[in-house]
Amino acid sequence: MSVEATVITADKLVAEVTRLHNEGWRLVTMSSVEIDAENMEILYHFDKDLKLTNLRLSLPKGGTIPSISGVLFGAFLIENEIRDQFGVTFDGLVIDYQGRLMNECTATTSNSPFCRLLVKHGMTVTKEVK
Amino acid sequence: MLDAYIGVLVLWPLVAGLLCLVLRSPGARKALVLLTSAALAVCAVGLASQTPFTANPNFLASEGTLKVAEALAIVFPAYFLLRGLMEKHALVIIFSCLQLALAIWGMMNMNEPQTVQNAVVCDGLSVTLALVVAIIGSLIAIFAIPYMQHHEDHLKLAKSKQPAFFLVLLAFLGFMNGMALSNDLRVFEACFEATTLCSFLLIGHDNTPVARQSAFRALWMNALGGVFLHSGVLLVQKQFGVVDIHAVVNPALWTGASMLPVALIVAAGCVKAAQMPFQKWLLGAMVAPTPVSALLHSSTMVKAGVFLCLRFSPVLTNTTIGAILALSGAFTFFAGSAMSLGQSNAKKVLAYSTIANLGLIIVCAGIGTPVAVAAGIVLLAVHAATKGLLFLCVGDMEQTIGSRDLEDLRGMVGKSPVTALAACAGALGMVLPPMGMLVGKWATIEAAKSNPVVMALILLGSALAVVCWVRFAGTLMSGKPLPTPEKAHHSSPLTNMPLMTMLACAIGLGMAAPWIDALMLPNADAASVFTTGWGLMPPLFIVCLLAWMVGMKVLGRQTAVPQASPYMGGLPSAEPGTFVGALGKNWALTEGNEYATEIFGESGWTKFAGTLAGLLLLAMVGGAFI
Amino acid sequence: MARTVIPFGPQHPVLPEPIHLSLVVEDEKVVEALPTLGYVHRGLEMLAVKRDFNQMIQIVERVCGICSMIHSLCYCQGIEEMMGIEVPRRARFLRTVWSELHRMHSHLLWLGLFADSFGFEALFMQLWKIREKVMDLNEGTTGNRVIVSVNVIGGVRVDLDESQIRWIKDTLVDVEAGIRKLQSTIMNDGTVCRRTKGVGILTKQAAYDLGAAGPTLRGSGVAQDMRQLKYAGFDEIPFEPVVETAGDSWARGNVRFRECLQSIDLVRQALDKLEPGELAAKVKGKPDGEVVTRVEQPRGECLYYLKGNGDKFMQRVRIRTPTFANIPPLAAMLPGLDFADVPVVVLSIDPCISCTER
Amino acid sequence: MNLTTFYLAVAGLILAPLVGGLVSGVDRVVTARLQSRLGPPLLQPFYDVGKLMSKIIAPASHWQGMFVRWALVASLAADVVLFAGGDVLMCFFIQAASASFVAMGAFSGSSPYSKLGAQRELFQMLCYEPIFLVSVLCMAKAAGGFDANTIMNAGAQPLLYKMPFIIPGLVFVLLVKMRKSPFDLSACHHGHQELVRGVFTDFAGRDFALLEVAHWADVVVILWICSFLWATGPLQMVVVALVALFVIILIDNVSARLTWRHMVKVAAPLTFVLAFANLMWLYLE
Amino acid sequence: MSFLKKSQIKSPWLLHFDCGSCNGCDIETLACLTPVYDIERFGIVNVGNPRHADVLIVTGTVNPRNAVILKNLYDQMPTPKLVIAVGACGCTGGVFREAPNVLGGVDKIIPVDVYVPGCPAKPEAIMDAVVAGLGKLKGILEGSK
Amino acid sequence: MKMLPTVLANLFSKPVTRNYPTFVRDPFPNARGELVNDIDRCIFCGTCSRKCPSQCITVNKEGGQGIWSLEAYACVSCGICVMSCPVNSLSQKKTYRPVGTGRVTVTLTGKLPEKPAKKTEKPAGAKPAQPAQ
Repeated sequence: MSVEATVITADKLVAEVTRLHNEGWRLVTMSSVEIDAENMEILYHFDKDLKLTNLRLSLPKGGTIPSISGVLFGAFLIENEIRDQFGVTFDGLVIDYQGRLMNECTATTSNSPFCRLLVKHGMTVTKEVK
Repeated sequence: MLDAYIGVLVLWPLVAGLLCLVLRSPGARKALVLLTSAALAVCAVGLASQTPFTANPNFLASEGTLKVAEALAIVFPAYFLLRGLMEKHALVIIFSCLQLALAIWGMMNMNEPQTVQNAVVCDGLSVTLALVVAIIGSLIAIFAIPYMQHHEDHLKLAKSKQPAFFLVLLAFLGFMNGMALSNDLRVFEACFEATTLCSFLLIGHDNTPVARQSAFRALWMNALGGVFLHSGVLLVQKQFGVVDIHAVVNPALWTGASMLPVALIVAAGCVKAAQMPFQKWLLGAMVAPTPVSALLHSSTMVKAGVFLCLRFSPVLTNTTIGAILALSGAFTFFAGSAMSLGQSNAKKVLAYSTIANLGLIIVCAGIGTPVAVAAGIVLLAVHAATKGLLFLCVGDMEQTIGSRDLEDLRGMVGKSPVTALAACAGALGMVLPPMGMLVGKWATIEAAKSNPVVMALILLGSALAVVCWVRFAGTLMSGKPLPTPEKAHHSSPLTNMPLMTMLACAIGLGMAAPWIDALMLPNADAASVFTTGWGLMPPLFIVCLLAWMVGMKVLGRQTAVPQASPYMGGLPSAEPGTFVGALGKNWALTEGNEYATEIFGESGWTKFAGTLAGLLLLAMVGGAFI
Repeated sequence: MARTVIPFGPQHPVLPEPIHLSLVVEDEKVVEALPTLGYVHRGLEMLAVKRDFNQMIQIVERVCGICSMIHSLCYCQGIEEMMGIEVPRRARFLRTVWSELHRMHSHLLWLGLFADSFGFEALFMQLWKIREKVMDLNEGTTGNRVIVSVNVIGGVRVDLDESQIRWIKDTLVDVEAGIRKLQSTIMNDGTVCRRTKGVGILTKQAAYDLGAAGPTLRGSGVAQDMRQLKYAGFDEIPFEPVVETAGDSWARGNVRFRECLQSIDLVRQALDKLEPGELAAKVKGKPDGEVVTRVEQPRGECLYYLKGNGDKFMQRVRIRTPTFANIPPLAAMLPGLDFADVPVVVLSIDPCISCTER
Repeated sequence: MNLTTFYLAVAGLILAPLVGGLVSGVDRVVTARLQSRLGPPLLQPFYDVGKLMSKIIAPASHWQGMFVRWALVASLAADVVLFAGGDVLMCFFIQAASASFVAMGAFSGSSPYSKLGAQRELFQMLCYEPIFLVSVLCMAKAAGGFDANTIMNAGAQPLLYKMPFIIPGLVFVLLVKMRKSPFDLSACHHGHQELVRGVFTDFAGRDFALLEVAHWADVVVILWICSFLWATGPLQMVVVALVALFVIILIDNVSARLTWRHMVKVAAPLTFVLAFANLMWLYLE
Repeated sequence: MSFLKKSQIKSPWLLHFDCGSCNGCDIETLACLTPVYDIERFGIVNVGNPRHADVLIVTGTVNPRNAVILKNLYDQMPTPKLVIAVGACGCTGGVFREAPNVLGGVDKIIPVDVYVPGCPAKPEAIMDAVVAGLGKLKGILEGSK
Repeated sequence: MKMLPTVLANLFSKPVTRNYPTFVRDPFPNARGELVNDIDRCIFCGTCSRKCPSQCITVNKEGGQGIWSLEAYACVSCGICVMSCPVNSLSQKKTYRPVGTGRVTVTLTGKLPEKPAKKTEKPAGAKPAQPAQ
């Protein structure tokens, strides 16, 4: 089973989010997930009267997508976290922690903790020890 | 000998000032100022050793002097009027016209009053003022030598205005002395007006638009004061036909008579002492170079106002006018303290505090009992020394860092320790026991026993003052100085000497308060000084000394060990005085005082206190008719 | 104007957990507030690489000790949905019981900390005194005070017997009496009201737009509670969300206070509905697919996005916790506050930083 | 100064801190009981101070040690003045000097919490000083003198009958001075407040211990002056002091901490006006 | 034993720092202060300011960001000082040992005097730990006589 | 002031404080405390080490003897190992593990069983009961 979601592209993202916002949908969160070595997905979960609607955005790792924090201020924290974990750059983040929201070291495409997940299970992850 | 002393005190400054003007060379000016200072100090001390006494020096008692005094009563207003016309300043024109009219009317219509017995009658009050002027005033004049040099260097003037400046400055001291010593109301008035003129010239010295505006504000207010004084004097003359001050202040004279002249004279004193609602001229005086504000605030000008009130205090005892005067003084003390709390401009803090403390002295005058007057004299002397010190310190620090904002003075103890510590000592000396200011305040409270409102207002004001001054001192002592570009600090011996002497005066006078108090009291009361409250002071001095020694020892020990890093919730700091905070940025540990502007904001209080104080003043004049 | 920069936290006596706020205050009024997170960040979502989907239950329980039971409930629910497992009825009600006990202890704890943030030590002590009874219930029924570890995929692993049910009911009577005694203090006490009423106002619209969750959202007048989704035993227990409309700290406090009482009621109802039956369904296979599941934690709506790929290790465990959603509203509320009210407002969203950062 | 006065003064020097420590111990035990706890041993404050004395820590600023000693000396001096039957107003002014030195020490530190604490400490002084002094004026008016001796020997009738309205004021002052809720603004006893320990944040080790002793001395002075209200005998005075202490602890335990804005704008003016009204009443009587 | 030395045993003040725990141990540490456990019986007060504290109670795992804070707090405490690592995470890193942003137990950064096992540690255990730590301190003090 | 009745009631009633070192409350019957291994029964199958969420148990079978070691302070007392132990050699005490001043690793050495024991039926879990209060 998979989560029902409208597939969306990066260029239509902000317009779609604005539409949902205007229709009274509340941003619950965004979930990022790694698909394979090159690609990942971000799911935008919106809620209205306990119903969820989702947007699915595929993007290459380390890519750049527009930030929705301009429309929904609440998204800034989520986007910063995704930047931390996956090295995705968000264009127009209202408060930009530069990839240091949680981690001390900045995440990059090659060095973002959550991107090593799919390399192979059980593979040891080198800790970011400074 | 006495005549010589008096002559030097009154005339020599004028002569020296004129010499400054003529000679123009800085070296000669320096020598003259130093010589004048030394001469004034010696003569004042000489006088003090002879007090009380009466004298009749020729240059004060002669017919010629009186003619000059009467002429001056017209010349000064005329000059004010001229300046007012040139500036098109309506208020100045109105009040100087009034003054002129009064003077001319007086000359036309007044009979020659009784001859004054003694041209000089020197008592504790006079000699205290003379000492203050001679010592504190001279120190400020000395301080002004390097200060004005630096000031003009900073302004890059083509032609030095210093000769004129020092002429006025020194003459000011002479007129103050004349006022303190003369026993003839007409001479007194001439000197009084002369101080108005001097202050006007000094405030406007820099001739910037702000300076001019402040100077004219000072002028119109003091011209109004002149109107009050002159009308009061004329009425006295009319009522009793005497101009002998010591004869006038005899309560016996006033039984059954209208008190209006006293009310007017005292009102003139209040204007000169920058009591609310006339505080604005003194605030404006801050724009002048530091020595000027120091002089106006501490040893001259405003002291003339309280001197006048204290002089008339015997006739105020147990009168409606006295009660209302005390009330208005107490209210000014309270309101001034409250307003000083809301200021971040260090000079404004000082200014409002001056206004407040003068209010306190006015309370003493209003109460008028010997104990109260003695307390007032103590306050007068100690305040002059302490406030002079504070002004010089702030001025010096201002030249060091280029700002007079309290926020910028934060941590000055790290940048120019001597000045900052002197300022701290001064600030704490303003409010903490066993220093003279606090003790004087305490004596005032106990003297005002019969008037609960006055007592309560003084208590409120004193609490506000404590906060204000401890914060002031604390800010200077603050731990981490902000990074400001360092400038070369001009520390000449002529800056440091007056500072240190003033510090010694402030502390010395602060500690000597009980003895000054005893000196100022009639013999019967003097004996009891040390058996009542003041008696606590000598033991407290011993405690102070002990505490001082212990403190110094610990200070020495703690200076030797490295300081701990500040508590910042455990955050690391990349460099001293910063922490690594949100967004990974380096945040400077900026600090700011709390001014509670919504409570102690200047504009609101100015309106409220101005109105109320104005009403009180009217009530006081009206009280003469009750 | 004179500005002071205050490094508020990460170690600070009113903050039980490390969060840093770089506060700029002017006359003790906040003009700028920027949060820093990451002092509790462990990256435990990532542990899914090394722990199989069963062991992950223990890991997600430790996302946050205070709502541990509900985290594992949410996780198990997601896996069950993914694998199509029907949870036995008894297990569903037992889950309800413990989740509500957790909510109760969490709210009591929070009310205490809230009281402490505005300097009401006695109230803090009193609330924690009552809370100890709830903790005893936890320990007595599950064997551990805080992290109860009762959930397994397919159901629960601990049962309640009759005497325990009676004991719970008896204790709840005490607890309820204790809480009710404090009602007037929390709602009407003059000093408390002065510190909480009108402080940190979050309007209904702002709360909705900024994505606030839980009592923070309900305190602003939005009646949204994930228990309305009828998970666990809530399909058979009537449920109405607690709502306050003022949107200030007082309202948020009151929502939690009333939820405490509501939880007592819910526990009672759940206990009454307990029928003998299986504790856990058998689990076969490995999770495959993706699922989004939501439950209501003491702090609000919690969302798990789970993705499995038929392996014993999950591909992605994405945990969105309520405090994470409440940080932006907090950042929006802080400017303009009195510095003294900062802790009150920070605590009024019931910050659970270990949830936020995981 | 006669010999009795001297002995009394020495007694003040030694006894006041001891009594203050005991008061603090009682305070902690009673507080614990009100919170349904057992609480620490009665002598705990002394252990705390002893512990602090033996700690080794770098000062946050080298000025602090000096200010702390000055504060301690001032506090003890205030005690001595009171014990020796001196002027109550001056006694309180000396105590204000002590508080000022504490604030100065806090200012000279480097942590922002300590500075904010110092500011609030000053605002507290601003609020309690006039109220307390007006209360003293009431006592002085009724007793006919500012000396402690005069007030204590004011007559058979307790002063309380003439000054019921100064009680809220005195309670306010005690709350502030003993650092109790709702007015523990600049530093509260247990440090659970937004300013960490406010004015004490930067003091540590021996400096902090001495400040604690100074605080004890302060509390004794204030409690004693409060007990003037029923100064018909030593026993009555002790009872009044104990009652006052209990009331303060009770209030601490039934109220939240307010903000300084509230204190400056509402609480202090209100109590001041009440106390002042009482003063006026005494004068108009 | 002199009064001053005895006082050190009788009046340990706590500083609690949450280094990345799940809150379980934090609330149990807080619970120690509350009526049922009332750690103030031993003269213990939670001071929240390292400059006043004698005992540092650390809960949770260390990550690179809070390691700096922990070290700072430890350094700001006056000597002699005790460190108590509470809970499985504080002692060793617990379940989070292998998480990407975790360095391990508290002893990786600062010396730990007492370890309190448990997940979360019970309030009683935390009290035991303080007593054990004080015992250790007493030994040191007696040794230094 | 609304708190007044409560605090006064507290003052005049016995404090709820348990005087802990003097009075130790009996642990709840099902409390999950210190993990112990009856090494004689242990078959060193390694189930516990695989199931442990904290990965604090290691089982080694080298040189003909089994070594069961537990990183004691990393144990989170979840009881998973106890549940999954095929021979019930693992159990949890009701009391928590005492505090220590150094890291503790419990290492138990036992004889390996002759052949892998048959998986026995697990008895019903620890019976929950009402705590003694």
